[in-house]
Amino acid sequence: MSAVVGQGTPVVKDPGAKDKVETPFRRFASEFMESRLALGGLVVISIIILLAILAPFISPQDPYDLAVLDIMDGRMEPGSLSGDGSITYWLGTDDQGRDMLSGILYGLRISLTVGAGSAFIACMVGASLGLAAAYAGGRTDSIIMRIVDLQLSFPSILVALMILAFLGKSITNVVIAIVVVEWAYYARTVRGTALVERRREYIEAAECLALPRYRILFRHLLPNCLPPLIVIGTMQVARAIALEATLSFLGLGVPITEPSLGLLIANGYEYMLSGKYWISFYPGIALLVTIVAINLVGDQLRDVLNPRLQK
Amino acid sequence: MQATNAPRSFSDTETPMVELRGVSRRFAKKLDIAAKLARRLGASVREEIVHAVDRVDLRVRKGEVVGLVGESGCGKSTLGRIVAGILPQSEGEVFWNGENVAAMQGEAAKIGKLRRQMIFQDPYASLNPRMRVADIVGEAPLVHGLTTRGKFDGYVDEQMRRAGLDPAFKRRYPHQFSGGQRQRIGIARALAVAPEFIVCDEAVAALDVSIQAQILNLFMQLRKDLDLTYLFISHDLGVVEHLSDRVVIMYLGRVVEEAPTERVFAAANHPYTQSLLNSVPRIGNRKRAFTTVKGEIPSPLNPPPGCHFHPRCPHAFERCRVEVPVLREIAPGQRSACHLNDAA
Amino acid sequence: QQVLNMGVGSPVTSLDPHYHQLSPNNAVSDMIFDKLVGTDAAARNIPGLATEWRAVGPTTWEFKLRPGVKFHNGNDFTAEDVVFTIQRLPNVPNSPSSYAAYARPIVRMEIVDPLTIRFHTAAPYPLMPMDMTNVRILDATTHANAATEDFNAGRVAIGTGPWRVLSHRSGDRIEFERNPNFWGEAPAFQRVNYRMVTNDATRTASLLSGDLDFIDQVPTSDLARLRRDQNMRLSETVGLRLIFLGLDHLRAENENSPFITDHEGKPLGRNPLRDVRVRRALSMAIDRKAIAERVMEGAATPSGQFLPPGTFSHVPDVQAPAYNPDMARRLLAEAGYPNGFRITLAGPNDRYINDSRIIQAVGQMWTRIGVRTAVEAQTWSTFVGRAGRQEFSSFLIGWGSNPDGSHPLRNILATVSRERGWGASNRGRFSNAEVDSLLTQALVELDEPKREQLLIRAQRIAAEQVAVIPLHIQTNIWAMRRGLTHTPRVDELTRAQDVRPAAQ
Amino acid sequence: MAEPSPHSAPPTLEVRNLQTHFFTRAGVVRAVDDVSFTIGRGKVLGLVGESGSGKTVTGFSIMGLVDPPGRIVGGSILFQGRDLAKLSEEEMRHLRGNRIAMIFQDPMMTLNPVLRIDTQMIETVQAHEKVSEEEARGRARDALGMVGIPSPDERLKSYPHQFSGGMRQRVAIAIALLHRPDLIVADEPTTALDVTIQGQILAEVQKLCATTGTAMLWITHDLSVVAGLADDIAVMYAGRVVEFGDVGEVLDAPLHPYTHGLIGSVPSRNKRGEPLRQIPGMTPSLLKLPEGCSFRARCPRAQEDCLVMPALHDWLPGRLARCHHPHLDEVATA
Amino acid sequence: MSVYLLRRLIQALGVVLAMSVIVFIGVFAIGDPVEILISPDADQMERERAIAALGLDLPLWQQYAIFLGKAVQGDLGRSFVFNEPALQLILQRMPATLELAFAATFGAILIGLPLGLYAGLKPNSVGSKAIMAGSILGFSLPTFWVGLMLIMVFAVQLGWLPSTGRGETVEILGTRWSFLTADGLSHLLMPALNLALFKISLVIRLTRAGVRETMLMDYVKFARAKGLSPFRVTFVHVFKNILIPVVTVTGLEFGSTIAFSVVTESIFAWPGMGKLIIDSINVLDRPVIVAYLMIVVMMFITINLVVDLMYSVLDPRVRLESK
Ligand SMILES: Nc1ncnc2c1ncn2[C@@H]1O[C@H](COP(=O)(O)OP(=O)(O)OP(=O)(O)O)[C@@H](O)[C@H]1O
Ligand SMILES: Nc1ncnc2c1ncn2[C@@H]1O[C@H](COP(=O)(O)OP(=O)(O)OP(=O)(O)O)[C@@H](O)[C@H]1O
Ligand SMILES: [Mg+2]
Ligand SMILES: [Mg+2]
Repeated sequence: MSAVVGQGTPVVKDPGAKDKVETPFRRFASEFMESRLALGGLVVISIIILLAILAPFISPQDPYDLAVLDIMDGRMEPGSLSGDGSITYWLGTDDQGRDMLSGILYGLRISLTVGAGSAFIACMVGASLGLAAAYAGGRTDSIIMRIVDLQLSFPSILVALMILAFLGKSITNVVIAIVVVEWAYYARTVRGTALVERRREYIEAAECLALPRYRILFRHLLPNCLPPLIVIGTMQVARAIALEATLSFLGLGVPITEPSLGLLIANGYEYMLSGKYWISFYPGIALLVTIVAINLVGDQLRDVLNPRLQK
Repeated sequence: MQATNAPRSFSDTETPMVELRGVSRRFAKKLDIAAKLARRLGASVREEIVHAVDRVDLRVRKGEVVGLVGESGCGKSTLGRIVAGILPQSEGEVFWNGENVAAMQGEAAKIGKLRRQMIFQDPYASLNPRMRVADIVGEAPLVHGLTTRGKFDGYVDEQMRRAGLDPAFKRRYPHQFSGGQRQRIGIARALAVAPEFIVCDEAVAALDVSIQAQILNLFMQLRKDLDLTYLFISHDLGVVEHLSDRVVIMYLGRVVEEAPTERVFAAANHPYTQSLLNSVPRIGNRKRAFTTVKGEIPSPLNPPPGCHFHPRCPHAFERCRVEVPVLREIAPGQRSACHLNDAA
Repeated sequence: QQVLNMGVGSPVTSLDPHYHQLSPNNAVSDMIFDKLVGTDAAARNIPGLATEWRAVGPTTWEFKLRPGVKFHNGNDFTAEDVVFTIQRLPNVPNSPSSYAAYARPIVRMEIVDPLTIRFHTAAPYPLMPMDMTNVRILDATTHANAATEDFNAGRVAIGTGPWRVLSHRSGDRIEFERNPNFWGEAPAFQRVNYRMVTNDATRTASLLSGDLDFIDQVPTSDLARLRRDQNMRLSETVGLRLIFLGLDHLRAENENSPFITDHEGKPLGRNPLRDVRVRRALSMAIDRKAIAERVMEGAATPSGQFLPPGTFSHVPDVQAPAYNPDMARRLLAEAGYPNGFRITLAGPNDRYINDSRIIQAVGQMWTRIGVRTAVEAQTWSTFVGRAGRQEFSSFLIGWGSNPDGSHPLRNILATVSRERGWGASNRGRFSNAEVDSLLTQALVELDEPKREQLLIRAQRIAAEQVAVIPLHIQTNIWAMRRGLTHTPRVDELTRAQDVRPAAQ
Repeated sequence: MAEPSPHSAPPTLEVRNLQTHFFTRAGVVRAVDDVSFTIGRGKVLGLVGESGSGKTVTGFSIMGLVDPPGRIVGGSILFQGRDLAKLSEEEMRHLRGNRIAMIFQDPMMTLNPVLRIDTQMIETVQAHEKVSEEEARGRARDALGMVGIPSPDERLKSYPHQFSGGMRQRVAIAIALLHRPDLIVADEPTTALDVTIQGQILAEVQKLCATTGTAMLWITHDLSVVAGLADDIAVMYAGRVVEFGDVGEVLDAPLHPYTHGLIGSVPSRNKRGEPLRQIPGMTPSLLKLPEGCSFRARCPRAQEDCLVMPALHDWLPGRLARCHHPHLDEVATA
Repeated sequence: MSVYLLRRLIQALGVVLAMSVIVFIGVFAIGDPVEILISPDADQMERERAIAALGLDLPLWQQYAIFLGKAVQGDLGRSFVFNEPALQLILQRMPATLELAFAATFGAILIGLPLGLYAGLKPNSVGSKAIMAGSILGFSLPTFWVGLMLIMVFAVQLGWLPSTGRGETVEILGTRWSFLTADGLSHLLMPALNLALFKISLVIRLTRAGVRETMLMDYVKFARAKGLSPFRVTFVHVFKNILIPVVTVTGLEFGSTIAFSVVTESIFAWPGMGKLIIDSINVLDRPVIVAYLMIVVMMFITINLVVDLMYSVLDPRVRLESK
């Protein structure tokens, strides 16, 4: 077997071949950057995530520690000084005398954890099942898809309500409830994409090369099902955060001692009429900014990753 | 390099490299409970069966290039996939070097499968867009132990060079290549597992004429260098004529004619082959009046009875409507499935 | 003004006055029906359909009925109707919380004449008049076969009360019309639109926007604003509902209480709550005034017992425990917990006014004396079941008493006993022999002053023993637009007859 | 491109130095950069070239259907003497589908899937003529008949998905014929079809051109189709017409090295079993075209002077080529 | 078609059955209704009587069997709280919710479609950027928060609209509807808007995406090549194609609109099924919860079926047999 290449098959040379390797990620990143709004969203999300991670170090108060709260400091206006003069409540306090700024920073932590955590787990569960359904086909497929139908044929908020009523309140339970509600979206999306992708010739090529099945599934099929997954993933993070807020509002969210943004809003909401706007206004702004930023990013991702709009 | 690939002669006695015996492939949409129930209640539902490939016999000898021609949906790709071992047949047997593929076990089965490779039509869809060229080409050899991590780079380089690609490109992704280059990557990928037999499914149909020539030349070069055998699927008669030793013509899942290339182009026997040859525009034919085959290609869902071609055949007679013609030898190396041959 | 638009915070679930013991239902029943014995705004018994009553023997109560009373449909009210009503009480199908208990002591009814009836009991039964304040009288002919649905549909929502039902849209509103033939003081409005607006903030908003003239259960967060508003009036009174903390008395001294650990999270090996010093310390550590002022925004009165001053069997010398954290720490040290311990305080978050806020405030205060408190609030539906199964070490709960010390004593402080029917809501399983014996005596004592003394003694013991930690008694608050007045009721009932145009 | 003689009518279409560029973020794509050709009345011009050479964009430029970020930046498109590039959108709209019609490549995509065939045909009639619906329907029926669709009355009521690809393409052709246009731009209308069906369509088109006198711009990359169908041929490379002339002459003796290579690489032009003649390299990116002749890098005849872009020059009567070193020698031998 | 309907029917039966089991077990697990329903001073005897009266003394499977047996006859049990058939209770409140959901859905289409069309046709204009930014806001704002803000602004501050509740109703065919009276409409406006906000954003996005995708299609270009007026191209060729996803998605979303009315109804004191279910969950009124969920499931199934049928009307390519 000689590797001689005859002159009939010249080696194709392309000037500038070696300088830069355009990875799919890099290409995607540069397309993503084209929208300034989305870039802004990304920056805002990064800041928010940073704030949430650093909350214990930058917030003036540990809002979960009952020992440092004092109800005598309750419902103070923004900018007031605490009763013992130790801190200034820049965004005021809630009814427990909790510094709103600290509350919001920690609340972000919880909201983001719930949002990202539930989206991630739901994605793992849903994607695996969807992939399995698409690849295995037949009975496996129809069983999984019937469960998905069942799940989707049921209003999410009611399912979450039921689950939380059953499990009781805790961050974990909220995550579980949201996962139960949302995994089906991922499963359906992944299956849809995987069904298309698995008919593509590169999968056949991989089969022709007698590659092991798991390899085809996870190295060839899965990565190509990722774009829609990423898109709904980001959107679902935003949705999960909003859903958690709504559940908290309905009295079935996270525990009161570890308030998420939603719970802070729900708490302060009762004070809206009496003019103590800050208790729910600032958390509301934080929630809004977070969700809007995530949605902006998700939106651009949708455009960039949409094969039909790709140039 | 002016070596001519003069048509070779083959003796019928040697074991063919690939042999299909009575191979069929059906795609059926099964009835579910509801449909069965509805049928019991008198609704007119039936299982929809596509006979993509219908009792095909085919032999490809070592070193031969067999062209497979036919119109869209006639089952060329399905047949190609069965030969390449990607798709199981519904009926019939496939032999690899005289051994029944279904009976092969373990390592032998895997090696047998690796020896038969496929090159695909769509240069864009046939490469995993999320893998680098080096991985696309080198993954299978690595997995199957044809190379090692240490020798990986050198191995990949060699495959790429052989397919006419600059190994400097190997860290790139498929989208950074043109169609012709992609097709070369696909070829390098197939060559990397040291195949003996290659199914080319419309491998040049999506390419520009000038690039098409490059790839066709590469195929011929490789054939000579590596002693490869090809099943060359195409709807472009010009390409098939140029490349193959023997041509097989399919119509709606069945082989209708099979003959050495010159014979097909000089003395086609089956009316379908004849009209096919007539419809093909030729660069040599200036300003001529196009002749036409009447009618549309029927749906493979409910093909016409008897000879599938009879509704479009200018010579059809009663028998064609009821009886399926068998593929019979009508001249040395030429077989055709037409009742006219009996009448004559 | 001819029409009164009222907004109430709890949904009325049924117009059948004997189906479900529930304050909102009782309030509406009070508008449609009458009882033999009525109650005034301070929950004192006043003549209703009976003009007078007395115990004519140790086991016989006699009620004289009001003459000339007619049902909305014109039927006359007679002793027959009373008999019918008492007989119906245990026979309302599917009732989850029935009025049967009020019929149980009566072993026989005797119609002396159409306007006189006697109830015979097996043992002396001093609570008969109070029981009769809960029984709305139906018409023997109209209601003979009436089902709850018939009441709900308004077809047989027919009583002797000041209002007749015009229409009822379940969960939304009930429309009433003045009963022109009412025997008592004539209602002030021609029509009443009784709407259920369960969301607190929207209820206030509707009042502010003028859609409603009158609302109940004013959220404490809106009090400040409403007090300031020239166009709004508030009506308030100290109620009968005590908010208190239940404590785990079930686990023995050497057992672990489920939610109490040392500071490392390891079990203590004993139940500190069985030590009265610890209970006292926990009680003293609470700044009730701060809670009443800051959390409740003034809508509560700190209390050391179940009943407010001025009610029958209120214990005059038991005050709300004073806030004394130093003393509390000392007591803890004495009891052997100089560094305190960890505890979880549970509570509902959707049941009582500011319930979840109160437990957080208590948590702050306990933590300050070294009892590190975690707070767990959950929905009532989950909470109440767990509390009933004694799953908590300490929990917040409330109790709306009848104005008689025997009521809280019997249900919360008495030793749980199936035979006697005691301790129905004794979720901490407090048990004290002396309290039990005093209560036993009081329940058969027909002499009111004597009975009151027995009850006071029993309650004093419970307070000294810190059976529960009382926090405060809620203030009942209603709000209305300028131009209306309302007689606030201690029993929390929101009734249209209590609202009148203000005197100019 | 024979100079039109002064007393004859102007050719149906004369494209001169057409330039259509796309202003993308990555840069200016010179999709069409100097295209010139002429189509006489009733003639068929075959426009050939590789993928991406600008054939489709040329077609759309003529139709005035270049979408942003594309724009016609230079040259003129003289249709019966009027410069289409200068017409307003409204004027252009009146010509489109009326005097100039277009047929697209993919028959599966050109008909609106949610509208019935009759709707799509009648609206075309009514867009340009005030006729009653009944009359329009009659015209539609006739047009379907003309392209050989059996029982057109029934077929009018169908939806596109009920047709096979070949039938759909015939409907598209029928729509193009509704107003008996003077020019039809056909963008690879048979590429997606099977050989036998392509044969049917080509036969019908031939017949129609002969009977109606419509001029036709037939865009394709298949030289053999052009050979059989067209009168003249224009070869495009990288946005430019590199050769123009009579079909027979060009195919027999191409002037431009690219045309030469292209024809050479057609398998049936080669001896069986022998390596095909091939053009090395690949088409350059339109974003960064090399200076001078864009075929230079792949051209066996390239020399120093090719660094200067050659003009489209008529080397022989009616034979134009954009090359400094055309294959004039072979013309002589042919 | 008949096969298709049959298949859907079988599927629906399966779903409903599976759902009933899940719901029954789920509701059972949430908590003990007796604890909540019974008066706190009820003694042990009274408690046992109540448990028996409500049929809660039987093992779960028996309760389920009884439920199923009755359900087949159209009896979904009696509410513990209202002592009325749960089905009747829900049906009584359904018109209010349906009215709200329909108003929200139609509002969303009426507002969202033109905005989305504009944004899709002129993707780079300032207006359409503003629309898209607005639609992200619509996606992001929590319903409950918007609801209160609406009340604060339009009822409390401006006094333009009534703050809560349902307005005057008119009886048609035995059910009461409020959208036919001026008072009813004024009450409907805010809750409907609140509920519609999310859908408006959704419709805008769907429409815009649809327009952008459709505009790239060959058949649109072909329509232009035929010389059609821009108006006809947009409103016949493009519009009819984007209508398909818009109708499908809004149709499918109709179910979730009904579900989400839980929040809106409790804020606006709207006497619909959403408020009923929240109240019922709070007091563990099991029969109502179960019945509600069963009805919602059936409604979803019906809606999905209707959407599919509509889809096949709008899109001739979809033949139901081949699904
Ligand atoms: N996975 C499948 N499921 C159902 N039907 C199939 C499947 N694969 C192929 N078919 C059907 O089998 C028939 C033959 O298909 P095949 O792809 O082999 O044709 P082909 O000759 O390669 O056509 P083309 O020239 O279009 O590639 C077609 O009618 C096709 O619809
Ligand atoms: N909207 C656009 N934006 C940017 N570049 C474009 C656009 N449309 C076309 N082009 C570029 O214009 C060039 C010519 O395209 P055109 O479609 O005319 O080629 P073609 O000759 O018709 O090719 P094919 O044979 O593939 O149809 C291509 O390089 C293409 O990338
Ligand atoms: Mg194929
Ligand atoms: Mg093109």
